[in-house]
Amino acid sequence: MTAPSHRRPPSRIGAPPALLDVVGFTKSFGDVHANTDVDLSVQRGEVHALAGENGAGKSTLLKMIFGVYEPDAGRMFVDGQPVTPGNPAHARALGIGMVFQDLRLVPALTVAENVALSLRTGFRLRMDGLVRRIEEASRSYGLDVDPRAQVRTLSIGERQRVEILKTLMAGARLVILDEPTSVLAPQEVQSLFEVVERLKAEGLGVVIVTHKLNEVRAIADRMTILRRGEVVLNAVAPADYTDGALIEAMVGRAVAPLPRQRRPVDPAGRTLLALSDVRTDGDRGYEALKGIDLDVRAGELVGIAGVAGSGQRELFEVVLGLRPLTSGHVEVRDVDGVPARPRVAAAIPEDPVADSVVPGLSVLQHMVLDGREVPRKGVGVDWAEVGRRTAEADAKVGLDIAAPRRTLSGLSGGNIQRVVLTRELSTFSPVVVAAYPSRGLDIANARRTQEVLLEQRAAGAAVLMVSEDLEELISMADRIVVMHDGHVAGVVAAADADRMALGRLMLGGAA
Amino acid sequence: MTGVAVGAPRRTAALTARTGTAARWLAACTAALVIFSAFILANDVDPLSVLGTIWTSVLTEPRQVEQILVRATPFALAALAVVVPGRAGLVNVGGEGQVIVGAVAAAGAGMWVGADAAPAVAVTVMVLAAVVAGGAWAGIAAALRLVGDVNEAVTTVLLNFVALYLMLFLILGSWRDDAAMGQATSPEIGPGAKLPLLGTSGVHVGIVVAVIAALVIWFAFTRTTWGFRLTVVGGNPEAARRAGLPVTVLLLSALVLGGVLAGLAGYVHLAGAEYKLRPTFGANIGYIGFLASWLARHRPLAVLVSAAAVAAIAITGNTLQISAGLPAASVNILMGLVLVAVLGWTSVRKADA
Amino acid sequence: MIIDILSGGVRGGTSLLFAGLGETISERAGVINLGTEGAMLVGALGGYAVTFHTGSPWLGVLGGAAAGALLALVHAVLVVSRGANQYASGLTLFFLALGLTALFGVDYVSRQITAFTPVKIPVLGDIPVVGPVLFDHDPLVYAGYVVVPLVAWVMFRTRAGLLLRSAGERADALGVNGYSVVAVRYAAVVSGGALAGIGGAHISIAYANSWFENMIAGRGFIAVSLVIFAMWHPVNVLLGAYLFGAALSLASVLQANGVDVNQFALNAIPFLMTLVVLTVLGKRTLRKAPDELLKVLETAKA
Amino acid sequence: TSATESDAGAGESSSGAAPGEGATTVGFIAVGPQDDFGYNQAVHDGIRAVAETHPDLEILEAYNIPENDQAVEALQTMVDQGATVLFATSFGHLDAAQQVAEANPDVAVLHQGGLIDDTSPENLGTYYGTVYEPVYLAGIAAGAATETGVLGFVYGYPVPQVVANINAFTLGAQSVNPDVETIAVSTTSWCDPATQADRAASLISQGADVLTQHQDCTKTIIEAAEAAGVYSVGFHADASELAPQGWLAGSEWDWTELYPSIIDTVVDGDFIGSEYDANYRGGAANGNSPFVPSTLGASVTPETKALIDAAQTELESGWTPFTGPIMGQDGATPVIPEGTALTSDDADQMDYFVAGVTGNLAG
Ligand SMILES: Nc1ncnc2c1ncn2[C@@H]1O[C@H](COP(=O)(O)OP(=O)(O)OP(=O)(O)O)[C@@H](O)[C@H]1O
Ligand SMILES: Nc1ncnc2c1ncn2[C@@H]1O[C@H](COP(=O)(O)OP(=O)(O)OP(=O)(O)O)[C@@H](O)[C@H]1O
Ligand SMILES: [Mg+2]
Ligand SMILES: [Mg+2]
Repeated sequence: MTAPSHRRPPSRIGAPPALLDVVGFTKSFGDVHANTDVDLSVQRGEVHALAGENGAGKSTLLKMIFGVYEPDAGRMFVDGQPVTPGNPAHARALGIGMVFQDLRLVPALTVAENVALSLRTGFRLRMDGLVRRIEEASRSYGLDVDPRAQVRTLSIGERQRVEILKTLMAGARLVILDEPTSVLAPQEVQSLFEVVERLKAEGLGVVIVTHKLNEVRAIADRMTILRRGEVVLNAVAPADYTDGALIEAMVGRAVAPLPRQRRPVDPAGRTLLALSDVRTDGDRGYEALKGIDLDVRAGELVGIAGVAGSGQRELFEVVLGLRPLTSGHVEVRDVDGVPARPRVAAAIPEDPVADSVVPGLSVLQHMVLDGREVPRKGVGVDWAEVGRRTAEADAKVGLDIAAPRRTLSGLSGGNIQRVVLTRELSTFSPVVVAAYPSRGLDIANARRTQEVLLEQRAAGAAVLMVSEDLEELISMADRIVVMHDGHVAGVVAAADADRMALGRLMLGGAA
Repeated sequence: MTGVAVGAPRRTAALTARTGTAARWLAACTAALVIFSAFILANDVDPLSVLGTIWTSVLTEPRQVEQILVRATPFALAALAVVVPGRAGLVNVGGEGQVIVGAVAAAGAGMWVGADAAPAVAVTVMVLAAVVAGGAWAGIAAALRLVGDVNEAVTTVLLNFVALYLMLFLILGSWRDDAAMGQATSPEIGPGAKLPLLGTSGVHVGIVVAVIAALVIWFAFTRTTWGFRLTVVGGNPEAARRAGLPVTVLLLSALVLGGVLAGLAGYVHLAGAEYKLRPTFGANIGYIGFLASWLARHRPLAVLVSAAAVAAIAITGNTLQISAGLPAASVNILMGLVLVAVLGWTSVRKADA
Repeated sequence: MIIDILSGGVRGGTSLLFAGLGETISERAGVINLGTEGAMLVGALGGYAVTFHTGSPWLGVLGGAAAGALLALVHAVLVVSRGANQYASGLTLFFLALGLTALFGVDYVSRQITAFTPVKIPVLGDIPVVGPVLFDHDPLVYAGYVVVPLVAWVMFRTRAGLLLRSAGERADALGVNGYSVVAVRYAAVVSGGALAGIGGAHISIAYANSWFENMIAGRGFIAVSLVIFAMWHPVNVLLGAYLFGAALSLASVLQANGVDVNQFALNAIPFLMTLVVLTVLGKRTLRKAPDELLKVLETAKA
Repeated sequence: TSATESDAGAGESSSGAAPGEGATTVGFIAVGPQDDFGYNQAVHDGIRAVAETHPDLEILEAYNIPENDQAVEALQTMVDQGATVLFATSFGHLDAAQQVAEANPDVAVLHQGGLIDDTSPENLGTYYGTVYEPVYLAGIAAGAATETGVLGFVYGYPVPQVVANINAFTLGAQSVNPDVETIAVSTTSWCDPATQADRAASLISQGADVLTQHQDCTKTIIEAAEAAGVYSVGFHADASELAPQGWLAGSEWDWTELYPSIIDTVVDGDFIGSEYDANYRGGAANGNSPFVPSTLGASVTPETKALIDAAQTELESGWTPFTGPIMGQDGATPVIPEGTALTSDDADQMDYFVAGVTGNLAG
């Protein structure tokens, strides 16, 4: 392991101490070195961007600051005073507030109850008073929320506002936002940034995680870049660096853009995926899809855009036959156009850990869970044959999966994603349904994944893909379908897609 | 359980993990015994002499060991009835009722073929009746689970009581044995239907059935497609669903097979030990089987060991009473404590966040 | 006859009410306790023993609560701290309770106590129908009337309730707000056990006025089922408990009225009724389930 | 019944001695706890009497032994610990007794309450009392005391001895009060106090002003009756202290003479051929009943006492309450025809209620 750091915070003679100084934070989970000797310094009135690839260790660093994890080594100073990162309660007392990547609201409670949870008011919940306080605070920070709404009914953007309001009402002076923009429409990002500007103006410090360079340039005063748990650029001014230089800092090398020259979709091509007036209910009984019509042709890649919770998950589930329809019709066809057996579609699930991983089973055992016939030997599975096929698939897809004997629960998210991608994309499927296919991958593997999907398209598959990254959609898709609140809000040819226009559709406005 | 790296260190790590497990088991069981002794002491009985008596009169006495094996037979089958659904992630707390309906059906079938039926006929018909009835009883819970999403742990418990009243209804009603001088029992099964004893011992062949069942299930779990699929469903039902596995069929088959095994336990207990239904027939076999299954951590072969262990504890109850004047049910303390120790302290687990 | 069934329902349902409320609290925090049967059993003995030694049934109630709480504490340790399977732990505790009460109960089987006696409430008790059904009972029945709104108030109007519900809905939201999920769940499981203990004590010191081995006879399991179809709401628990109490007393009343129904069928009614109600409500109940509990209930999702 | 040629001695016994001869250890099993104010407490009292009369005997006792193969285990464990005389004291222990007797020919096994036949091993005997006789007498007290004419009877399972008791109780009451009705309700358990409380409450609200029972634990019902201000008639044991106001009468077990007497016979090597090696029944007629009337309550009038005494005299002279004609539940069909008097063995097969009993016999 790394030797504990004995460095002090950088002294700035004559200057007041920084709001936050982190020196030499180190943290590992088993074999994974999530943070190695990381420094971070945030001034009052500063917006500090933290960037880095998936798994670079950003969340780990922030959780240590907030006291969720205990660092293996390192020290922390608030207003120049040494503090012991202990638990979130302690961090809150020091004026640190954090909005988590996956948010930490209780969906079954109302906004006001969630706020009450974080404020230390008395034993009795005096809701009316609290509602008034929330309304006041919401006005003064420009964070529009309805205190009486149940969180479950709110959009992700609204939930995020609740989280920010919560930390502010709890008296935060340093607000940590862990990747807040990835689930937001561009307009929502803009209004979030307005809030951030306001906090900055009031002298608060803000740490914001993002790996989108345009966002960094729009909002951050300084930025720190992590790679494989280590700081590669420390508190630099983004303006001093080119995009290419920043990307190289994150990835470790230069990355060429995806080629955009592709054969156009054959207008006479067969429709392999056809949805007409599809309606279905979500898990809690509300209607999640409210009449979707959608056709995808052979050799076409259709991208789905929409803010989280607009029905993308349910759409994929009805296509895969995993969710019963309340009305309408879904047809998945084989290459010859005839309605297909249940599983001709390759599927990259939205949440591979929850939806694909069987803890305790090995990579090899996961490779047969693709819905196709299992090679048999007697009454059992012919594991030798599965092993051969796995080696073949790995060679073909080129995502370099982990050893066949490793158990999946011991793998990182990215490695899990690569196993799933390799399994699903190693053979041709007439229909490919991919949710966030490059999520959790480093840039090289993400690029390879995009290539494989385009290869499937080129081979004549109908590809349906959802991504939170509009750039990815625009660069890969032939058409982009924007979903809002269970409807198709609009369909845009990727060639003339404009981010702001897509964003308006995502939020339910007109293009 | 233990995050082990690939390659060479694997073997040693696995070895340390195993000795570590053994040490934890030893510590857990010792702790249970110590606490149990404290409870006995609180009742003014000398625990050392009690434990001594248990040792000399239960574990070293051949006839008592035979009784332990006889006892262990239905426990093992009832534990397997938990193991199989458990593999699919289902919780079968209904062994109690499934044992009863299995025995009821076997007894009914025995009455149907008549007491003087040829052994082969009687055994075949009774076994069939028992497994069908046990499977069907579990099938009710399975159906409720699949149709209404009702939690099977709860429904199987409730069905236990219904099964008991069903049996009472029969043995106090139309099945009451006229020759039993008014006792609330069914007629004794025919001589040909009784399970033969192994050699000159007092142990009936049911134990062979239990061992074979454990072996078959172990084989099915580790070597068959069905077992693999069941493992997937149990490990992550959503993954199974997305992999196109027939999840409903697998869940149904697992719970029904659990019922079948419990029904078989009922049959074996009827044809090997009790020979007739009585109001207390099979009492606690299902529950103790449930505990034995957890003791074995749902591993089919380990179940044979754990069933013998709980049977030994159960048999000890008599000795406790007779030699120390403690209520027989006191052994449930020991059983409970061992389980508490095993559930809580024999495997490395992360506490809920 | 209807009055008899209803009044029997209230009387016989009171033990289910306390146990059901306790289980509701526990499940609201995300922990199901099949050991409720055991907690009632130790509560029955604890209540009886304390009443015997002190002569005060009120102290007996405390004794029952303490016994139930202690047993539930073991469940909390296993499930919350040690991550053990909730069903296995619950059933284990049931067995532990069977054994403990057999061992420590022998001395109390033939003991006499000054039990709770019915107290007719003046004026209210004289109202036709309502009076005999609701206002001519032992003090613990009346305590039930008070405890339900109290639990509901704590659950929905206080910080303690907020923490409880958060622990059951999204445990990791507690940690980031500086609370300990473990502490909240311990508190919930233990106080749930205490209420189950009071339920058991009601049987031994207010209803049957005796202690006997295994005297709960399945009522704890009914209480657990009850909570599910009460959709984790204290007021529904009250209605459900009285409904089940009525189903239990139905067997008595019909037999005593000479109605020609098979006694075993009558005894199976409460269990069959639970099964039917659970099935009919089915998915509707689960939609109301706390999210963390749902992970436990949906052992394997079909 | 089995062989009477006692001089032939031990039969198949391996040691050549009679079963149980020279016993130094005797074992008892009971189905319930030793102090249940009922059946098992009476067994316990009988065992204490044996301890006094036979101070040199080692006594093994086990309570709460269920009526299934666990009883075999318990008895066998006792044999393994040296017991050569065994008492299985619950009705449902009969099969276990039989099995253990077969497996251990030199052990004398005695079963309380069952009936055996020629096929039973000769080292097995049963003993009991004509239980329904004192119950009939208690019925007289109940019939005389009731004002509503409704008697409540709580029972466990409808086995013949229970049915005979319900009938005898009703017939006794009807002998002084022809219109009396007995409501018989089952708990489907020998002891479930909460259900008992429920049953008692329903009976009382149905107008029953005398409650009696055939349950193993009797306390709950007697206390419920006392609390409700109605009369109670005890069973199994004297529980008059639980109901100082309402106690009328009762019947109780008294094994303190029979147990030592049986043991004496066995130890002397005289078991085979004695009156105990088959179906021994003590009753009013042979003056050796182990089931005797309890003390009458204070409220029983001298007139009623006289009636009870008269009936007792008749019983001693060999009369039985089950003397025909007796009508069945419908009041019209005779269940015991004119001119028929049931023996105690006949009564042990009873599966019908007599006129005046309200209740459902399963089946
Ligand atoms: N609780 C944990 N247990 C084990 N490993 C963990 C844990 N949390 C994070 N890791 C691992 O530590 C590394 C850093 O993860 P971290 O979540 O900090 O990355 P990140 O930069 O926030 O990534 P992302 O952009 O995906 O949010 C990853 O390899 C991750 O798998
Ligand atoms: N608790 C235990 N006591 C004694 N032996 C045990 C115990 N647990 C496991 N064993 C032994 O370990 C071996 C493996 O058990 P088993 O075959 O049940 O596991 P498995 O089915 O291979 O496991 P899995 O279900 O994970 O595939 C058996 O030989 C068994 O005797
Ligand atoms: Mg992160
Ligand atoms: Mg296996």
